[in-house]
Amino acid sequence: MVDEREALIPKVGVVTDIRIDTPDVKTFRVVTPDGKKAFEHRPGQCAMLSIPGVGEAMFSITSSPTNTEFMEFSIKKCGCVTEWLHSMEVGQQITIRGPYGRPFPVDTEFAGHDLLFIAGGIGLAPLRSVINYCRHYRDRYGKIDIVYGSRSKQDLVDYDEIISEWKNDDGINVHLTIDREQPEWDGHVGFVPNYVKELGFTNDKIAVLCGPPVMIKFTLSGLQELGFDKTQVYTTMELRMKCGIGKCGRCNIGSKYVCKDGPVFRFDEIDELPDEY
Amino acid sequence: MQEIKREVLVNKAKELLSDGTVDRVLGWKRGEFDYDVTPGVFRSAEELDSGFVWGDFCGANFSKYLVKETAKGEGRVLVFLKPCDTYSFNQLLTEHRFDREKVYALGVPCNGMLDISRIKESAEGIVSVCEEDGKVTADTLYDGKKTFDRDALLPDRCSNCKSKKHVAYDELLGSDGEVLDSGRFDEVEKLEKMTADERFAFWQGELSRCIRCNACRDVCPACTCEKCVFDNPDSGVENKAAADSFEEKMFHIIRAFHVAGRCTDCGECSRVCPQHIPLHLLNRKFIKDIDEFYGEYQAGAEVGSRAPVVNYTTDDIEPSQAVERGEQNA
Amino acid sequence: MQVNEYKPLIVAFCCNWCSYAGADLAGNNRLNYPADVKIIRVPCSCRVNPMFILRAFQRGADGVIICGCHPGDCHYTSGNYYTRRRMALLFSMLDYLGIERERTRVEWVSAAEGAKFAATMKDFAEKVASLGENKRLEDLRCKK
Amino acid sequence: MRKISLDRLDALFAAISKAYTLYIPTDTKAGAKFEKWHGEERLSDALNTVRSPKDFFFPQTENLMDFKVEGKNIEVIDTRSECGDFAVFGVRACDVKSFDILDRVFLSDPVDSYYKNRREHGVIISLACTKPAETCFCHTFGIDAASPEGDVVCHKTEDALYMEARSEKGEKLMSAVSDITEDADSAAVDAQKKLIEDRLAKLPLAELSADAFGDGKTSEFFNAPEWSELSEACLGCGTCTFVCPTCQCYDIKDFNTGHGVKRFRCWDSCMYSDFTKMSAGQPRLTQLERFRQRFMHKLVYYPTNNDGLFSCVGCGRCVAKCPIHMNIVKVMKKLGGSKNG
Amino acid sequence: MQRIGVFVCHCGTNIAGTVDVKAVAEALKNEPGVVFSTDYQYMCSQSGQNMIKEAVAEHRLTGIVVCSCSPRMHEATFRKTAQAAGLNPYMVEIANIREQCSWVHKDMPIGTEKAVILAKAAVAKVNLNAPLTPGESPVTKRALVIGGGIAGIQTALDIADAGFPVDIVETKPTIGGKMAQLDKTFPTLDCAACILTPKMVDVAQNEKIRIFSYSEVTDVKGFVGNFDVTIKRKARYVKEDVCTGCGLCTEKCPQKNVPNEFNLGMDNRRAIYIPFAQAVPKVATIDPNYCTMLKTGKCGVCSKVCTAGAIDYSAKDEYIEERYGAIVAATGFNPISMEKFDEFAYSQSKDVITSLELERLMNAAGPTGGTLLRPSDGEHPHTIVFVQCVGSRCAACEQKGKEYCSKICCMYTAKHAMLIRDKYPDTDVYVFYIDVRTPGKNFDEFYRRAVEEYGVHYIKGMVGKVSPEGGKLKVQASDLIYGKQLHIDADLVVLAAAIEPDKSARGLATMLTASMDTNDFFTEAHPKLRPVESPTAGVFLSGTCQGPKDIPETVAQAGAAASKVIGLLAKDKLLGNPCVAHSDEMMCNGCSTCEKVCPYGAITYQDKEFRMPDRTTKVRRIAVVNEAVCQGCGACTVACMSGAMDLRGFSSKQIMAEVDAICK
Repeated sequence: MVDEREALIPKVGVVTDIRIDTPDVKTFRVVTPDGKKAFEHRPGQCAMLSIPGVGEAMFSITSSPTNTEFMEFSIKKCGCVTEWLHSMEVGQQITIRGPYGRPFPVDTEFAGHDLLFIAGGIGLAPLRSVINYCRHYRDRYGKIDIVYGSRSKQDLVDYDEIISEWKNDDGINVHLTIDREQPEWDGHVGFVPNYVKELGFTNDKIAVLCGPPVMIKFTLSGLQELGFDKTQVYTTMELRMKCGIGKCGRCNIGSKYVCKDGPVFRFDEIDELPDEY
Repeated sequence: MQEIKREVLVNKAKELLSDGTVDRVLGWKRGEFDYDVTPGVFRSAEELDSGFVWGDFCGANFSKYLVKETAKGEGRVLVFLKPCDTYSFNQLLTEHRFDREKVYALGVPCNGMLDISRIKESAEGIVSVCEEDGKVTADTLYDGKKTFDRDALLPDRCSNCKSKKHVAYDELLGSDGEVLDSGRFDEVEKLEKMTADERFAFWQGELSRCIRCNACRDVCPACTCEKCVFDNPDSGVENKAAADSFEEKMFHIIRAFHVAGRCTDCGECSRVCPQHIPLHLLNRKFIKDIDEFYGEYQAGAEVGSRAPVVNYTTDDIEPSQAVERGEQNA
Repeated sequence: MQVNEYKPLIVAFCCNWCSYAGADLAGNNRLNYPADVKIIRVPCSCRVNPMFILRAFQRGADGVIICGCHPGDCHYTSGNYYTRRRMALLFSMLDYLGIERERTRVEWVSAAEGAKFAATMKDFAEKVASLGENKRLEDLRCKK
Repeated sequence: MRKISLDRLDALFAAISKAYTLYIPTDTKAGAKFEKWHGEERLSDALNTVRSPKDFFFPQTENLMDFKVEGKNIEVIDTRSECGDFAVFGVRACDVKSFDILDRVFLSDPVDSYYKNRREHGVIISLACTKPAETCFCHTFGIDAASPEGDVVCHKTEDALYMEARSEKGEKLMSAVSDITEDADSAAVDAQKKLIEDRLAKLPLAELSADAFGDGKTSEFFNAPEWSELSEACLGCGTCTFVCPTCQCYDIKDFNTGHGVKRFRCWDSCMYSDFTKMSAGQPRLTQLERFRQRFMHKLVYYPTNNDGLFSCVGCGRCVAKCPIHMNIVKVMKKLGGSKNG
Repeated sequence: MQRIGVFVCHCGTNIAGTVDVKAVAEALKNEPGVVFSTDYQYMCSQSGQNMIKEAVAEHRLTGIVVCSCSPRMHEATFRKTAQAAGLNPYMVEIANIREQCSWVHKDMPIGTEKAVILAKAAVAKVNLNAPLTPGESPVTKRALVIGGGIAGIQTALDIADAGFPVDIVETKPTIGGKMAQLDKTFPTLDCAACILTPKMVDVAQNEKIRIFSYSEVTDVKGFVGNFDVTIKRKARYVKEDVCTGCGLCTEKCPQKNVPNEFNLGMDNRRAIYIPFAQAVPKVATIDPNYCTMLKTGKCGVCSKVCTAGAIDYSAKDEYIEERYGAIVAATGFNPISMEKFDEFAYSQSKDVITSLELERLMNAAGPTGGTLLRPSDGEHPHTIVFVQCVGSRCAACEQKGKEYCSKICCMYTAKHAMLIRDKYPDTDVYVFYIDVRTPGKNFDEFYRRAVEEYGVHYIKGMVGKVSPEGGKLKVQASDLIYGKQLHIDADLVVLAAAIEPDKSARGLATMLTASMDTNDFFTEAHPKLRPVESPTAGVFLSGTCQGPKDIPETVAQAGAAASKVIGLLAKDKLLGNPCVAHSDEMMCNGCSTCEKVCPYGAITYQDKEFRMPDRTTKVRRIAVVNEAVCQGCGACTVACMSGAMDLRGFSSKQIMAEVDAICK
C-alpha cells in the first residue's frame, strides 16, 4: 500500500513512570515499546497522545530534547482524555504522534540573551522543556530568571526538580510565589504579575510567559511597564486541536493555525491575530 | 397570494415600535432574489421600510427564534406568527422555553407558502417570481416566463395544512381560519399499506441521502435542548457525520421519538432538508399513532397540555397490538 | 437435511421487581430456555430508553425484549404504563421503517410467572431465529 | 480536440468504465447526484449536483486506522489501501477549481496521504456550463464557466460532446477512448464559449466582486458591526459547509465496535457550537464568532495563506440550500460595501 | 479506570455443574479494568467473603464483580462485604450465573459461554459505577391525620398509643364522621354511637392528640419525615377553649330555620349549633351563612346568654403551620348525588330517601326521635321498597354513576330491612337487587336471617321507575327470576346510593402529590403488598378514601396505617435509596416533562443563575430531584429528551455498557 508515513497515524507508546506532581497534575514518562524515544522534538513543541476509544489530545512535551531516553508530559486533569490518563497505571500503552508546532527559537533569538521565564500553575509544563534545554546548554545563554507561582505550595509543579536542581545552578535565580499564606511556606506570597513588578527586571532580557489567560494579561502589561517590548516576550497558546497538522480547522485564528504556526508566538505576532482566544 | 399586504404588517410593526409596546421586530428580510427571505430583527421604521418582506416565501417559523431573542434583554419582541407557527409557540410556552411577557405576538393569516424547489424542478435560472389570481409566474434566464398553478407549488406541509386557526396571539391581523381536516396522514397511510420490505427500501433510499447537516434539528422548534444528545459525547448516541447507515436511522428515529407528542407538525424539518428527505413523514407517523392509540392530540393546541407520551390510561393498547394493527393495514 | 446453526442474540431488559424475579423463578424451577437470551436488570421497564434498544441492534442483537410487571402491578405504580406507551409508539415506528416487527417485544411477566418467562423467551428466541440475522438495523462497523 | 456524438454517450461511458470506475451526475428525485455508472444511469441535465464532488477525495467519513486493545497493550492497524483509478465525469468549472483549493490544504506538508491517494487516482472530466443559474457567481473568483479546468475538459453542444485532455492523466484517459471518438475542430466549442460568456454577463450576480476581500484584510473586517446582523438568524447547522465544495474542516473520532476501535475522520463544521469547544473554554462563544469564522476563512484567512486565492468557487450551493437563506453573497454585499453596490 | 476483582462462585455444583467456573474466571482476566479473577466453592460463605476482603486489600480493588446467584439473593451480602473491606457498597455488581444461567441451561459449553458474557456485562457496568451514599433526612416525630371519621380516629389513637403526637384535621365542627350518623351497625346490630363515642372521648382526652376541628389543610410542602403543612382554622366565632358546651346559646338563638346537615336536612337547627350531643370537641359553632349578627350586625343573643363569654364575632380564619413526619389521608366518603337518577323521583318526593337518610330517620337522636315516619306526612310507612346499586356498578358509557361496587350497600340494606321488620312487623319490605354480595364474616348468615327469619322480600331485578301518585309511590320493577313486571304501591322508597370519595380528596391528593385512580380514590403504593401506603413516601391511607369498605375493614386498615406511621416515626433518620434520579443542570431545559411522569412528585423546578462563559449571567429554569422522595424508577430519565436526567446505579452509560458487552 501507500508506503508514505501518514501524519495522522500514531505510534504506540508505553508509560514507564507516573509522577504525582500536584493534586491534579501528573507527569507521565513515555517511551516506545522497545524502550526508545518516540521521536525527537524541539523545546515548546507538542505531541498528540491518545487512548483508542477515549480520544486524542494535544500536550506540550515537558521534557527537554536533550533528554535522550524518554519524553515526559505534565498533564492537568480537566477532561475525558486527561481523566483517563490520570487513572492509568505504569505499563499502560497509549498512542503518540508528533512533534507538532513551532518551537521556541532557542538557538536563534534566545541565544546569547538573558532569559526570564514566568509561569503560573500548570503553565510551567511547556516551559520546563525550554528551561532544561537552556540549563543543558548553559553557556549559550546569559542570566536566567525563573518566576513561578501557583495557588499553593502543593500546586507547584516539579517542585522537587526546582528545589534540588534549578535552584542550585549557577546563574539561575528561581523566584517562587504562592497565592495565599500557608503554614509550611516561608517564601513569597502574592500573584505572579505583582511579583514580577516587585522583582523589577531590567528590560534587556527575553521573557517567556505561560499560564492562565488572566496571569498572562497582567504580567504582559507589567513587563511593558518595566520597559519590555512585545517583540521580547514569547508565550505558548492552547486551543482545541484535532489533526495537529493545520488542516482540520479547529485551532484556526485568523490566518494562523495554532497547531502548526504556534503554539509558540511572540506577542507582536499575537497582536496581528484577531482577538479570538 | 397572502391575504394581508406587506404594508399592513409594516405599519402595525411601526406603530408598536413607536408606542413602545415592543423594541424590536422579528420579521422576514429581503434577499437577493424573490425567494431567499431571511429571518431578521428590525429595530426601526427605516429598517422595516427598506428590508421587511411578506409574501409567498416567508415560510420560516419564528417560534424557535423567541427562545434566544427573548433571553437577550428586557424589551419586548414583536413576532409574526402564521397559524402553524402559533402551535409551536404554544408548545414552547408549555415547555417554559421563553417568557411570554417578553413577546407581542401578531397573528397573520397564511395562504400556504411556496416551495421554490418545485419551481426549480421545471425552470432554470429564476430571476423573479410573482403571483396573480392563483397563478405563479417565474421569470427565467433562458426560457422566459413560466407560469404555474399556485397549488402545485405548495410543499406538502401547506397543501395538507392542518390548521388556518391561530391558537395564540396578542393581536390578530385579518381573519382567523379553522382547524382543517387535512389529508396529512395520506402519505403515512400509503407507506403503512406497503410491505415491510417496500417500506424498508423506501426509508433506506430516503435516509441514505442524509448528510447529517443537522438542519432539521437546528430549525425544529421542538429541538431546543440546551445540549442535544447527538452533540453530547456522554449520551452514548453522539454522532456527527453518519459513518454507517445505522447512524442515519438512529438519528432520525431518536429525533422523531424525542419530538413525539411535542411535534406540532410545522414541517420545517422537511422544508430545510437540503436532500429533500420527507422527514415530516416520520413525525406524522407518531402523530397518527398517538391520535389512533390515545385519542386525538395536537401538540401546541393549548398551553400546558400533557402530551400523550407522558401520560397513560390503564387500558392502553399493547405494543404488540400496535404493530399488529399495522398488519391489518397492509 | 441442513442443520440450522444460526443462533440469534437476544437482549432482554427485565424490571427488578417482577420480571427479573420471574426469570429467577424460572431458574429455581429449572425451566429451560435458550441461552441466546441475555438479561439486563433495570429497576423498572420504564427505565428502558429507546436508545438502549437501538444500541443493542447496532451492536449486533437480533432481538430485544422488554419485560415488566403486569399493568397495574408496577412497583412504582405507573412505570410500566409509560413503557407500554413508549414501546407501542417505538415499535410501530420501527415497523413503519420496515424493521421486522418480530424483533421487538414487550411482555408482562410477574414474579410468580417463572413458567411464562421461560415460555416467552423460548417463543421469542424461535421467532427471532426464524427471521435470521438482523440486517436492517445493523452497524457494519460492529460486524466481526 | 476529440468529439463524440451525444447519442453515443453510453459507448463513451462504457469505454471509460473499462479502465476506470466512472461516476456521472444522474437525476434523482432530490436533485442531481454523482453515481457510479453501471450502464443504466443517464447523464443529468441539471446544472450541478446537490452535493459537491469533494466526496471523491475527501469523503464525508473515512476510516483512518484501527486499534486492537488488549489489556494494557495497543496495536495500531494501518487500514489504508491503494485506491483504484476512477474518473468523475461532468464536473463543473467551479467544482474543478475547488480541488485546487483542497489540494493546497491536504497536499501541503505534511501531506494527507488518504487524500493524496485518491487524488492521484482520480481523473476529472469537466463540463462547461451552458446554462448557469441565477445563484452562480464563479466569475467573482476568476473562474470561467465557459472554459473549465480539469484533466479532460468537455463541452456539450446540441449533438456532440467535445473533449480535450489537459493533463497527463487526461491524455491517458483520452487514449482509452480514442477508438470511439473522432477528431474535431474547435469551432463549435468556441461558439459555445461565446454563448456562455454572454449568458454569464447577464447573470443577476454578474457584478458581484470579491475585490474588497483577500490577503491581509483581517483587521478591516474582523470587527465589522455587520456580522451581528448577518449572523443573527443563523441556525448553526452545517448545511452550507456540507454542500460546500471547499469546506474542509474535519473531526477525528473513535468508535468502539466492541471488538476494536475504529478511528475515523468525518466532516465537521465551524458553524457547530462544539467545533472549538474545549473542557477549559470556548474561543468562539456565540454563533456570531462561528459565522464570522466561516466567511473570514473563505474571504480573508485562506487567501492570506494561499497567494490571494479565495476559498469560495461561487457554485451557489449554499445560496440554494441554506435553511434561512443567509449566504456568502449576502455577506460579500453587506461587507464589501460600495464595491458591490 | 477501576481495579476490578472478579469472583466466580461454584455454589457447590449448582453453578459448577453446568458452568466451567475456572474457565469463566480465566476468560475475565483480560477484560478492561479487571486486575484479579478467581473462583471459589461458596462465595457467600464466611471464608468466601474473607477471600473478597483480602483480595480488595491485596490488589487495591476499587470494584467487585461476583458471579453467583441472583442479586436478589446475595447482593446485600456482598455489598456488606465490600463495605467491610473499605469499599463503597455500590461498587459491587452481581452476574447472575445461577438462576439465569446454570439452572436453565444444561450444556456445559453453552452455560460457560453465557456465564462469561454475563460476567463481562457486569464488569462493563462496574467500570462505570460510582460510589453512592444514601442521603439522610431527619424524621419529625409527629403525624397528621386528615379526616376525623372512624378511620382517622382509630389511626390517631393507635399512633398516639405508641407515644407519638398526632394531629387530626377535620372540616366539620366535630369529629365522628359518617359513623356518628349511623344508627346500628351490621352484622351485630350494635348501636353505632355506643361504640364510636367512647373512642371520640378517648381522642379528646388523649394528651398526644390535638384536634383541629372545623379546619382544612391548605398547603403541603416537603417530603417524607418533613412535611410542612398549613392548616386553615376556619373562624368558628366561639372560643374553643372557653366554651363549656352547655348548649344554652343553641337553644336561645333566634335563627331557627337552618337545615341541619347532621340529619341530612330533614330537620332544622339554629345558626349557632353543636352538631350532636356527643360532639367532640363539644363546642358551639356559629354558621356565618345564617347568623344575623354576622350578617347584619344586629342580634347578639348568643353572646348575651353565654356566661362563659366564649362568643367572639370578630374571629377570623387562622392559619397555622406545623411540621409532620407522616401524613395519613382519611378523608372518607359521601353518597353520590341522586340528581342523575330522576327515574327514582328523589327530587320529586320527600318519601324517596337515601339509605343514610333512613339511618337518621331510625335513630333516636334523629329528626323523628327514632320512630320511622314518612318525611312527607309523618305517617307510618307500611310498604317500603329498597333499591340497590343506585349509581354503583354502572356501565361506564352511561356516565351516570360509578363503575365500581360500593360494597357496603347490600349489608346495610339487609340491616335496615331486618330492623324495620323487627320493629314494625306490619310493614312489607321489598329489596330489589342485582346481586346480593355478602363476603364477610357472618355477613351471609345475616342476610339469610333477613330473608328467612324476617321475611324480607328480596327480588332480583331492577326498579325501572318510581312515580309519586296520590300520596303513594308507584314502583315499577321487573322480577328477573319470574320474568314479570311488578307494580308496587310503596309508602317509602329507600335508595342505596353509591358512595364516592369526599370531594376534598382531589385537592388534597394534589397537595400531597399522591396519586389517585380515575374515581378519585387514592391509589396504594402496591395494590397487594403495600395497601395502606400511598406511592408518595410518608403518605398513608386509611378508610374509604382508598376504596369502599365497611367499618371493621376501615378500622383494620386504620390500624395498619397507624402501624406503618409508627414504623416510620420510630426512626430518627431516614436513609434514602442512593439509586435515585438526578438532573444535570447544565443540560436541563426546564421543560417540565420529567415532573409529569414522576409518580412521587419528587421533581420540582427552580430558576437558577448561571455564569456564562462570556461572564454574563443567565437565569434558567432547571429540574431538581428531591432524593428523599425519589424511588428510582427511572421514568423521568426516558422522558427527558436532553438526557439531563439520569439514574444513579442504573445510568444510561452503565446500561449501554452492559448492552455493548452482551452484544460484543
